[in-house]
Amino acid sequence: MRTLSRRAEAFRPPRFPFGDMTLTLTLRTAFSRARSLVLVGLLPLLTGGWTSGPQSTFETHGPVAKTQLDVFYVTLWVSVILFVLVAAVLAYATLRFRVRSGDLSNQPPPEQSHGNPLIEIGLIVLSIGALVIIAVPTMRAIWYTYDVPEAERANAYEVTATGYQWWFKFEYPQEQIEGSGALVTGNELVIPAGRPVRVNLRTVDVIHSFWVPKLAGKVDMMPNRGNHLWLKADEPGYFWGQCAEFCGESHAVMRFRVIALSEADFAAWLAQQKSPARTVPGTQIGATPAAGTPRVEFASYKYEKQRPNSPGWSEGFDRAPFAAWQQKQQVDAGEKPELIAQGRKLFIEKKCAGCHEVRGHEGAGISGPNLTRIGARTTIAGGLLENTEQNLHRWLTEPNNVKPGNKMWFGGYVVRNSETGAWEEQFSINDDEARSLVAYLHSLK
Amino acid sequence: MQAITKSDFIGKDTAAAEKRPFVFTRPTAKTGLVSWLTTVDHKRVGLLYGVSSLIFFLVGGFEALLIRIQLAVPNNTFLSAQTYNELFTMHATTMIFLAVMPLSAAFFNYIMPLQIGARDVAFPRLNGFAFWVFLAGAIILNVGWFVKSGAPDVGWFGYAPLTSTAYSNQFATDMSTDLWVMGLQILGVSSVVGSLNFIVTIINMRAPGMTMMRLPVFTWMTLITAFLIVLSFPAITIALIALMMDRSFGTSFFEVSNGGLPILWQHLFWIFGHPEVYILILPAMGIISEILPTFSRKPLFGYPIIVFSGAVIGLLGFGVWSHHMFTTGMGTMATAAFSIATMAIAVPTGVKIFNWIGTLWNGQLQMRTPMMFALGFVWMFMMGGFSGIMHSAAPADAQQQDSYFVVAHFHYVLIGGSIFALLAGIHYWFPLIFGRKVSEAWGKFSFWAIFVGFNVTFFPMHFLGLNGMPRRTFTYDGNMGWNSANFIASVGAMILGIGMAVYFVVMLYTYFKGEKVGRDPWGARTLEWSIPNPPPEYNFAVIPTVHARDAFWYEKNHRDEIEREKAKSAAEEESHGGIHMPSQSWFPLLAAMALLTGGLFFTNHNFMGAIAGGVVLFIAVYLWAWEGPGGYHLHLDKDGNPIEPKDGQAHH
Amino acid sequence: MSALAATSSHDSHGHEHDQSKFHIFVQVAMLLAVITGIEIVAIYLPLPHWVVLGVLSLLSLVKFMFVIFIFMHLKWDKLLCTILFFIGLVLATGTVTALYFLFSVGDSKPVGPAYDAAALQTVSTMISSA
Amino acid sequence: MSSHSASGAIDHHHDATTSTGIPNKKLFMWTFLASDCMFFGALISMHVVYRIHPPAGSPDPRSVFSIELTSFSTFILLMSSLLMALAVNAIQKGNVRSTRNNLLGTIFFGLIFLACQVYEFQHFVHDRGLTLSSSLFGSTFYTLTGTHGCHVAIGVLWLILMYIRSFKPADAEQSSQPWFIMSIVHLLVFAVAVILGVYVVVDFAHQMHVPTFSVGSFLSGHLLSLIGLAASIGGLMFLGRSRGQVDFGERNAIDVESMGLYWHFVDIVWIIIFPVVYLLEYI
Ligand code: HEA
Ligand code: HEA
Ligand code: HEC
Ligand code: CUA
Ligand SMILES: [Cu+2]
Repeated sequence: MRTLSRRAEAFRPPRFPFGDMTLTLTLRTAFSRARSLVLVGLLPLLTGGWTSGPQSTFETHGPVAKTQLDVFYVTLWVSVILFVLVAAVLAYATLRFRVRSGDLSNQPPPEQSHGNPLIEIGLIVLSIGALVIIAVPTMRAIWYTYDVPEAERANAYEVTATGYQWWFKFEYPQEQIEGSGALVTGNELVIPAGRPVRVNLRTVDVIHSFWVPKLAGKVDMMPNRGNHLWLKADEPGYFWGQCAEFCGESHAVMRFRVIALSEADFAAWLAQQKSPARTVPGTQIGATPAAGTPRVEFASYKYEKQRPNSPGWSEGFDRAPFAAWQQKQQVDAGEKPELIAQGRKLFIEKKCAGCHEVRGHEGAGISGPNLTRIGARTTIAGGLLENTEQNLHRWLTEPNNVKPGNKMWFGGYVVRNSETGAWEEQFSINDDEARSLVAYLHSLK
Repeated sequence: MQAITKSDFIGKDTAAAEKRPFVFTRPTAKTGLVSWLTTVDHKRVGLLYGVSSLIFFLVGGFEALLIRIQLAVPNNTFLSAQTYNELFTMHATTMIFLAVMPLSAAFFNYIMPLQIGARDVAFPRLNGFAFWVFLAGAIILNVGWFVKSGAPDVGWFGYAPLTSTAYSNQFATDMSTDLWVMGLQILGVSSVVGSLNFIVTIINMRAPGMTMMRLPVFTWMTLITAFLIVLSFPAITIALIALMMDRSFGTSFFEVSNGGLPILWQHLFWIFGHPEVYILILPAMGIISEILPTFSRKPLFGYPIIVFSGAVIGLLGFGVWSHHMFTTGMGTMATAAFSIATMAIAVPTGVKIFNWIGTLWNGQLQMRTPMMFALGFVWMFMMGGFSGIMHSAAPADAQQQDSYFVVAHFHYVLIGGSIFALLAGIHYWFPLIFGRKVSEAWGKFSFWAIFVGFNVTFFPMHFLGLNGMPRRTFTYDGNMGWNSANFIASVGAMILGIGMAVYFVVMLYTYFKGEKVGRDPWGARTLEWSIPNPPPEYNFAVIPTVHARDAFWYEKNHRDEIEREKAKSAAEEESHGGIHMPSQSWFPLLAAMALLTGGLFFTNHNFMGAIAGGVVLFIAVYLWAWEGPGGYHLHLDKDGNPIEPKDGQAHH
Repeated sequence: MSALAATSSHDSHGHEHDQSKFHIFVQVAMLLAVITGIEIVAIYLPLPHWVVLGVLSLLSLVKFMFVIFIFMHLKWDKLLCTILFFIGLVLATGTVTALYFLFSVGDSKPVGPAYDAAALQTVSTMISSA
Repeated sequence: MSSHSASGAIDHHHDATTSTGIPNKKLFMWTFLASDCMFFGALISMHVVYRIHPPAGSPDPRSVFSIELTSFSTFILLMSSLLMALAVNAIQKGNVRSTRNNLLGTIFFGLIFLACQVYEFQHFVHDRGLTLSSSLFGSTFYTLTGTHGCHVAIGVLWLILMYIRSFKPADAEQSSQPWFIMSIVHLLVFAVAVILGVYVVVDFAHQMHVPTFSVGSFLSGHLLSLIGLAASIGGLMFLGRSRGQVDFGERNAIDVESMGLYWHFVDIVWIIIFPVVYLLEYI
């Protein structure tokens, strides 16, 4: 269990859900796996390590998720107590009244009793009582989690999240940009920490669901419906989110991130975002790269083509994702202006611009994610892959192998022949082209 | 006074049949293929249901194992996304509609008429029809695996607009969703027709003295389940019709760009879907309510309350559907109302649990294999019920919905509940049906393998869900803290698979080679055990008269009185012309086949073919009505063997 | 078996009505026709909406009951038939009502391109039809 | 005509062979109708939901409907219900002739209702531009009323079969008459009559609005259809002529009664649909 021990460093020590008892798994990986298989009866005890992770609903970082967790604990406690009581009686009855001898034919049967109304009614009343205990906090939480509380409404920030097959668009209606409407980003939602955020939920195709477990439970993005949710991050941080409604082939890899920034950082980020796409000095369209550029060596290029979806994570990134995000905001050292210029040219030639917007540059499409600041994102392809050179390179050369069914491949790289119905290649990206495109995209900070 | 024959035809006996047109000469084969194809015997129909549903259970289980292999390790590439989506859709559809429901129907068919002292169901030919239609629906659902379009891949509740032509399956012809729609539609016909038959049978075909409050609990649960089916299936039928029209005739019920509201699909689906889950569990509860008293040698504790709570569960089940939609933004009032209503269901369910424990109390518990499964049921169902209660708290559910916590919940109630009870039922009634008994050692071994495997598979899923793992994901990353739980679950699934395999091998072995047993091997309490095993075609040589709730228990304790009474009834019945038996018929099969071909043509958008199927269906039904119920009379010798009439033609 | 016991008293009861049923049926049919007439007239009367709504519901209910109890013999049949049918009827009514309310609350007001233009559209049809 | 001369020999309120005394078929039918309540409940909900929230561009139902026609067909359906009730009443007294007449009347009224609906639909499609796919209103309206229409059509078919059934000779097996073939011929002739009848009625209703319409030219235009219609009605009379004892009578009351229950149910569904779908739009 490599992950277990590794994660023990990466995250807070796993917490045992039934109390304050902390149970850190220090056992050797293989040993622990073998044990958990043998000691089935003790599974719950061994599962302390299973309540912690990037999408754990136990590690809440905001009042909405906290409220929901509290309700969960109430239901959990009531259930556990009732279960222990009833199961104990059941176990007692089973053991106590068991007959060991197989043959009962000459034994008189037990008394043929038919019931006892008093016990029945007593138990019914008891059950109702238990349910009331659950119902009261449930009702309170339903109203609390529904919308930003009245008192905080003035302070609330508003964003609109829109689901696409299979990525998320985020709009900032409060941040209007001269000439191009509201600020738009994709797949990574940046919010102010400590402020309630109301997220309007929309979709352009099928039903998706917006779920950031550590901040708030999910609410669906329903076509022709104006759903919304609210959340608040207590502290700045980096949070995992995922689409939680089956939405077709790549539902499993429709992920996103939420980054909460302190008030000052957020303001700075907004200011940066509102400016047009970054242009690296000396990269005019048309400039050709110096001949004979050496092939980029990918030190850790470990993907084989036949693997449709390979690991999208690296340990270094996981250890400090927020720091990695902040790092990403900085301009990369060693930018190659010629390569970038070539990439920018290719971006138009290869029809990328028809689907993607790079505000201030040539792109104007809206059917794909906005790429104005793609270089500053920690992830690509709907939160699936870490935004590294290798991953982006791979995404551009063979998107179909990264994300099954994605609409950049189907409808972009390949299009359907309206007569035969077969998919035919429209364009492809070779390694050299990909390298310059990667350079260009990574220059967009 | 009540020793009248239980025939469902009124008036004269049919005259001699020589001159009937050829199509109406009724099949009379008692053995061989034709006898099965034309059968109207509720026991044979029950067996047909049983065997086909068990085959589908294996198919569904096989699909589940593939799912678990894919999820055993992160970023696995064993299955493609597309295949995975097809697998979980078909796994669920198969398990629910082709395994658990028909397996319950198998017991309804086989056991229920025996329990109420009837010779047959009210409409024998309709009963055969229900089975063949079921088979037609099952075939349509599964042909996707063998054709280019692929199997349905929209999830078992097929949320619009993913099912619209625009979004489903971009790689092939988009027929797979049509197959799903048509398959479910046809299965609905089968279920509703079958249930109407059961309702009439239970209300109208009871032996004299078998009042409603003396019905065995399994029969009561059959009745309630049948009501749930006839009242909930119309909702999904309408939803499917709307979807079908969207896909084939350009309407826009769920077409978003024209203003369609996908949430309407969800409402209609769950108006059906929630009662459906009680359709899956109530028969199981009925079986448990038979097994526990038998092996405790005590009557069921609080019979009236168990029956009443079953009815209350059924009724409340119609008012909670939106708890599957807590995350759709229904608004506070609706969410609160459905949350409370859902919690309320815990009360009647709890009552059942308490009464089962009450049944054990002070009993003489014999730990036979059926009893093991039954006790396993009570434990496991309770756990599933409690996770259901956790779901019912809407704010908590916001974190659990569409996560593996739900998967854990419903497998606990579906496997720990329904499947455990059905497996218990197979063990329990096996001696009655085949006259042989499963070896205790092997039975218990399979129980423990299944029990352990089941818990190892599904208990970790609670944690997976709460730890943020969404369901219906063909892959997951290695850094999410889900690896060990998933791996353990997959190992558990293999153990579970081995347990199941052992179970079925043992059953097959027992069928051919098992220990032969006599009448009433368990010391049971209800009427089905009062007849020889395997039961003769006519069930009861003499229709019993019922004097008490546990009718057979009473019989065993009042032998003389019963003997006298039986002799009297037998004479009376003979004076009425003997035992009336329904005639076999080809038309149920023919009508179902017409539905199958018509349905297949329709999914292929070949509407002429569909209409042709409809015409054949009409003709088959017409001829069916034409040939009439028919029927013949049996006379028994004193060993209970039918006396053949001299000309060898017992039929009309 | 209470149902069996109840039969003998029921017999004579049922037959008394047989003779006059023809007239009952015809009278009921006339009544239903008249009610239908009233319904059609009611929608044109200058009354408040809720009054017309109430009247329509009430009259439909009356018609409904007349048909099931007289034409469909429920009045003369065993109570069980009535109970069976009313299980379905009550559930269906409840479900329709629940859906009505679920779709009437504010959260259910559709939002989206197919609807946002709706307001404009109705206004323009109102103008053009005026 | 009836093979049972003594009326009242069968107690129609009690079937001694069942536990409750209710005949199986009746119980079946009532349970089925309970189920059908949910069926139409779901359909009506669907229509109502989209009436609460009409999408942009929905037509104003008032500009589509013609309330006179619908009122007329509502009335027709009510009358058919009356005849159906009378048919059941008659067969319970063993009066086969009266039963047949009432059945035929019910069929007739049922067909008028269907013809009205066919006319209404094609009028809406061609003159008002409302089609299945033109708007959600069209989708739900046609599906709801069309499903009801299908119920009516099935009812009519059932009535026709029952009508034919009432001619089954008492000694069908022995008699020289090939009754089975006859009944199929009967059915086919009926089908021709129905199709021609509906066609003529619908076309008549359609053309009435054309300014150049005259009855004479209409009749001459449809001469062939009309002759066919008359011929098939004659054929029906011929096939249905009295030929001695029939195997139909009081015993079959339960069959007619179950069919009647179905027919009345179709009527009460319309009792709901008429105000909900049509009348409510006007208030
Ligand atoms: C056999 C089938 C079955 C049964 C019996 C149940 C029983 C229950 N279910 Fe379950 N359910 C499913 C099958 C079933 N369910 C399925 C298949 C799904 C998922 C569908 C999908 O999305 O694919 C689902 C999903 C589901 C959801 C939606 C989750 C989500 O998607 O977000 C909810 C929410 O409330 C729920 C609740 C309940 C409740 C409250 C019960 C209750 O009936 C349980 C009552 C029982 C007990 C509580 C235990 C015994 C009681 C006592 C010992 C008394 C004392 C107890 C108390 C007072 C609490 N279920
Ligand atoms: C009654 C219903 C039922 C039953 C019995 C089961 C049984 C099982 N289910 Fe199922 N399951 C559902 C109903 C059921 N399930 C539903 C409704 C869903 C939701 C789907 C959706 O989201 O749309 C689901 C989803 C579901 C998932 C989640 C998929 C996802 O969301 O991505 C998983 C994952 O582990 C799973 C696993 C299993 C396993 C391991 C079993 C095991 O218990 C199976 C045990 C049986 C066997 C192992 C059979 C033995 C067979 C052999 C030994 C050999 C086979 C040989 C041949 C075929 C020749 N199920
Ligand atoms: C048919 C339209 C289309 C074309 C053409 C297209 N893309 Fe995309 N692109 C998309 C879509 C849709 C996505 C989102 C895919 C997903 O995550 O499911 C996407 C995703 C991306 C992403 C990841 C963005 C993120 O935030 O995760 C990058 C980078 C990208 N495209 C670059 C390019 C480049 C470079 C080209 C040209 C070679 C290109 N695209 C051509 C539609 C297109
Ligand atoms: Cu989007 Cu799942
Ligand atoms: Cu439910």
